[in-house]
This record gives sequence, structure tokens and C-alpha cells, in this order.
Amino acid sequence: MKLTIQVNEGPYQHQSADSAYFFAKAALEKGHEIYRIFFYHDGVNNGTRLTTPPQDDRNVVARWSELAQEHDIDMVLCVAAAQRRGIVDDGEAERNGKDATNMAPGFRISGLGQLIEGGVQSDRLVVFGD
Amino acid sequence: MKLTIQVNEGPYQHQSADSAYFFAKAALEKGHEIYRIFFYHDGVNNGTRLTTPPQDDRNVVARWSELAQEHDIDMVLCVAAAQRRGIVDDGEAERNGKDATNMAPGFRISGLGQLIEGGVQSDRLVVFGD
Amino acid sequence: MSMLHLVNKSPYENGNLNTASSIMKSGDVLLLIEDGVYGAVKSGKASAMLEGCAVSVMGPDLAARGITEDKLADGVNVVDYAGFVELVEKNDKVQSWL
Amino acid sequence: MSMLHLVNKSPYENGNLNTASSIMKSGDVLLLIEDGVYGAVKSGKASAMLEGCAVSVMGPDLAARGITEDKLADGVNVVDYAGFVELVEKNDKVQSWL
Amino acid sequence: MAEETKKFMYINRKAPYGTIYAWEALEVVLIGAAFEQDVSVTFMDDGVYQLVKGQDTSGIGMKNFSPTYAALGDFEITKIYVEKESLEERGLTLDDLQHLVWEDEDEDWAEKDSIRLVNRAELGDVLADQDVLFNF
Amino acid sequence: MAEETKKFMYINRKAPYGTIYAWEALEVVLIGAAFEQDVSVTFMDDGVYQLVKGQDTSGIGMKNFSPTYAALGDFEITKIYVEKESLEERGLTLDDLQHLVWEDEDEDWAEKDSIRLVNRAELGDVLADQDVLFNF
Repeated sequence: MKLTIQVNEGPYQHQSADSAYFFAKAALEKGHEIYRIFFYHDGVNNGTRLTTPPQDDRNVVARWSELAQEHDIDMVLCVAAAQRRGIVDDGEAERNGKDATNMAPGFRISGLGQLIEGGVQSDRLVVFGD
Repeated sequence: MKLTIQVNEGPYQHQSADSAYFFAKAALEKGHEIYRIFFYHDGVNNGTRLTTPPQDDRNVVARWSELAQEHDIDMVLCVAAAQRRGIVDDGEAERNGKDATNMAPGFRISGLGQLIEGGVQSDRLVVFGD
Repeated sequence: MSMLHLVNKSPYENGNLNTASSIMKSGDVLLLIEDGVYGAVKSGKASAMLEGCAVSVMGPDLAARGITEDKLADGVNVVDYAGFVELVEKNDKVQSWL
Repeated sequence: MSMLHLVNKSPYENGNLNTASSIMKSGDVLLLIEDGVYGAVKSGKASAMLEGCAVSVMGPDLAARGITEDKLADGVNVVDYAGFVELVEKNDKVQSWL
Repeated sequence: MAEETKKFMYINRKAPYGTIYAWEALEVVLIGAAFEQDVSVTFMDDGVYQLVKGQDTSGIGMKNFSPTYAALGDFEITKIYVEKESLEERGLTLDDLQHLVWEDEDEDWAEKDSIRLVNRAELGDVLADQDVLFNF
Repeated sequence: MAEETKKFMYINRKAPYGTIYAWEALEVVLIGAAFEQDVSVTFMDDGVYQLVKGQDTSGIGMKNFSPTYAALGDFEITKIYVEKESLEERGLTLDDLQHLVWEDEDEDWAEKDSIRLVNRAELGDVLADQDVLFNF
């Protein structure tokens, strides 16, 4: 089964990102393919490398980055949502004249078409949100 | 009347930050004093200078920065909430080994005691959230 | 010791208006803001919860949502942000039903 | 063409469980996750909405909230994340009632 | 159209302006229109408020995106489902909503209604018939 | 205590774990304990779920912060209001909640119950008597 997963909320405030992560991990363990994880709305806040969660708490962002690396998953932050919320990679920093970047490893910024394409190419779309 | 305002949600996803801003502006216009604006939970995301909202949309972060400057308002991002969400100033970057900062002008990062103190020192606490 | 109660969610989405309206005391004021303004529409089922409550509603939020004043339940008072500030002044404390 | 319905909010906070359970078709499955698991507690008023629905509930979310399996409404099936994935497999599509 | 054509349904259940979901959902619908899928859109629960006419956001400093719904027909999005029970509970009728239309190329560009008023059971049938459901 | 002493009420209306509000609210209560105000805490609506005993978060990878409620007494937070109607609607009784206590220095450290079960009308009276209400 080929899956696209959509995440609509940022880390910590809502459990959505946690549920999406554990679902993704379980799907991979069962041998399914994750075609894409698409972060929309505040979900783009999952992609900032500047978080420092408490020592005794999980690190939501680092967890995503590791998952992407281990399983070569395409993790996309919606560009329009990322611009509104201030998630920036090198290209965005240059285009929008920002003096810093904050995107975490394993993510990339791209358009909404990537979500639609996920819907077209996958067997299932599973949305996690508020 | 001396006011403390608490903002629990980030910009754009919820109207809370907009309502808080217009309320603060109206209070100042009526001659009231804003003792402090305290950003908690995802509210700390109001304090990132990396946002690039669409041309035809309001700039929530810049609006806060201007308000703080014009009226010399104390705008505080909760440090624990900011660490979880990745809002970083120079001091936090150094303490937590981050390679970038993203805090916007007019904000400062401090502890939860600043909210309690706002409750002690102000005539009213008004909370905006989800 | 009167209280200003803020409700910012649609009464058709969650229970905040129900809780607020049932715990309010006489002398308290209920202010509907953001999506909370839908609770003030007379033809909607939720407007029954407003009975016996002193209710104000944010005009800018009504206009944004296409609700004209003739649609409001009887006795609902429309205010702007300055009126919001005045309600905070007039009541001793504010309870946001989040 | 069966559908998996996801509900992640407490039925005492908002109307998602009500909408989901009233639009489900026979053959569909309802999976309660996150705060949605409160809907599966037998002694709670909301559990009446589950009648006639095939209901699964996330075990890890139950445990986090201190709900033991003996508290669940009759017929509710407890799954883990692997079981969640299987439900997504078995049904043709997923509807998240957000 | 390629063999990839699927039935796409975008489901809107949230009010506009209080949260951004309605607006960012509309952006997905517009982008999705370029993908030549068989597209439908549903407005139910508080989502029906998105289509209420006469929205004026000047007092809250936010962009009024409601005129964009009228453009859906131009994007060949012609199947717009509105749930009857949701309207009734909120004291709304179709007259309170924008009149959304599309032009039928096959009938000399005759203007046709896009909105299909359905009750919950009928909407359940429509949803059951889809391939992919988008939620916001 | 200085003239600044105020009646502070922290109001909890949200379930734990699904969102972070419960946890971050608890952090405010603990920090606030250092300020020598007259503190009360309310659990109502879904907030009553915060006190349910036997929470085990190991399966969702989140920190179980529920043991901290038992420490409130040590922080001299001894007035904890739980709304009766909220419990009843959810099919809960006080037995489902943690037994929260404090030790009364004036009575040779006698252990006393912190939880005060109140109905909605009584809770309304308690809220009316406060100076500052904290919402999350």
C-alpha cells in the first residue's frame, strides 16, 4: 500500500504530529510505502530545527528528520503555509530577503500541488489535524 | 486601567492574535496602559521575524513589533513554550547551541513568572486563545 | 463583582457557549467574538442559550461573517473594539471560555 | 467501498463524533484516536452515539488517559498503531473528521 | 484524461476567519483544479458558513476570500454539496449563501447551479462514492 | 503577605495529551505558587479528565505529567474545585480521580482533602469571588 500522510498542526500544541509519526512508523514496519508526508497549515512548524524541547520530553522535529533519513521519505512543507508561519530554507531566505533559516534536515519546501499529487499517486491519504 | 494580555495561539491559524492586537490597540487609544503582553503556548509563534505573509494579507508579526515600538509595550514570549516551538533570540541560541535566531524586534523571552506578575500588577487580565 | 465572559467559538462546533451561558450570574455580561458571533443569530438553534443573559457581540466579526444586525437575537448589543475595551473596564474581571 | 472514519476530539468538547457516527454506512469502521477515545467509555453519555457502529479505539491513547478496557462500551475493539494501519488497508479510504 | 483520474472530494467543516482552515482549504481546491481529477467539494457543519454572502472583513484586517468561491465554476469545479441539516440547525437557507454557477460548454454555455443541497444520508452516499477525501 | 495579595483562579477545561494546554497550564500553576497569592484551581468540562488516575503515556511517547497534580498540596495549593456536572456527563465519579491532599500545618499536619466537589451554580459563586482568572 502506498500512503500519503497530511499533518495540519504543529508540534507539541496538538497530538496530531505525534499520531502521524507513530502511524507512519507502524506503516513502514508493516512494509508499506510512504509516498510523501505533506505538512500543511501550522503543520509546517514541524519542520523547524530551532526547537529545544525539555530533556524529559520527546523531540518531535528530530524524530521526523530521523524517520526521513532512515526510510528516505519525501517530507514536504507547503510553501505558502511556511511563508505565513516563518519556516525558511536557503532558497526562501534568498527570495524573501530573510537573514536566517530554520528548516530542519529531511524536509523540503514545495507547492500545494505536491499534496494533490500525493492524492493521485497514493492508495490512501490519511490526514492528521485538530 | 492597567492591562495584561495573554495570547495562546500563533499567527494566521487562529484569529486570537488578530483579536488581541485590535483589542490592545483600542485600549491604548482609550488611554489605558498595557502592562504586558504575554505570549504562551503556540502564541510564541507571533514572535518570529521569518514570516513572509502574502502581499494582500496583514503582517501579524510586524504589526506587533510596531505596536511595541510605538507604545513601548513589554511583549514577552514564554521561554519554555518558545524552546518547544523553536523561537530563539541571541541568548537562547547560545544556551541551546542553535545556529540561528528568529525572534522579531520588540519581543523578549522570559519566564512564566512574567505572566503571574502581570496578573498581580494589572487591573485586568484578558486571555485570547483557541 | 461582575464578570465579562468571552466566547470565541461557534456554538455549533463546541460547548463553550453552553458552559458560559449556564454559569453566568445576573449582572455579568457575555461578549461573543470571532466565530462566537454565530451564537447571536436569532434563527439559529443555539440562540436559545442566550435567554436571560446580557449579550454583546463584536460588530467587526459579524460583518466579516456576513451577518447583518437584523439577523441578531433580540436585545443583543453590537460593539466595536472600543466597546470591547469598555466592557473590560466595566466588569471586574474577564473569563475567556477557551 | 468501505470507509475508515477517524475522530480525534472528545465528544463532550465538539460535534465530530456526532457527525461521524450519523453519516457512517454499514461496513464502515469508526476509529477513535487521541481525545476521541473518551467517546468509547461506556458510562459516558456520548457512548450512545456508537450504537450500530463498528468501533475501534487506539489502545495507547486509552492508556495515556487512564481508561482501562473494562470501562469501554460493549463491542469496542482496541487496536495499536499496527492495527490502525491495518484498518487503513482494509478500508478503501479514510475520512478524518477534523 | 489519463488512467489516473480519481474522484477527489474536499470536505469543509469549519467557519471562515476564526481559523485559517477554510481559506487554506480553498487554496488546495484551486491548485487541485489543474490536476484533471473528478472534483467535488462539500460544505457541512460550520463549513456552510464559508458560503454566506455579504462578507466584509474590513473591520478585522483579514483578506475577504469569499469572492473566490464564485470562481470555482471557471475552474470546472461544478459539484458543490451543501448539507441540509447543517443549514437548518444554523437557521440558514440557500438564499443566505452565494449563488454559485458554472457554464455548460455542451449546452451552449448555459449557466447552471453548482450547489447541490443534500441531506446527511445523501451526503453519506456521495462520500462513499469518492476515491480520495481531503480534510482540513 | 503584601497588599498585593489577590485571589487567583486557574481554570482547566481541556483534556490532557490531545493538546498541550493542560500541561502548560500546570506549569503556570506551579510557577505561580511562588507568588504568595490566594490560589485556587478549577477542573471542569473536559478538564476533569486531567485528574483521572492510572494514566500511562508510554505508548504515545509523551511525558506523563499527571503525578505532578499530587504535588500541588506541597505547593500550598489546597483549593481544587471539580465540577459535578462535568463528571456526571462523562460517567466519572470522584473515585476515578486522583485523591489529592494537603497537610494542615495548623492542625499538626493533619492530611486533608484538596478536592472540593461543586455543582455549576456553586462553581459560579466561586468564580465570582475571584480577582484574576487564568484561562488556557
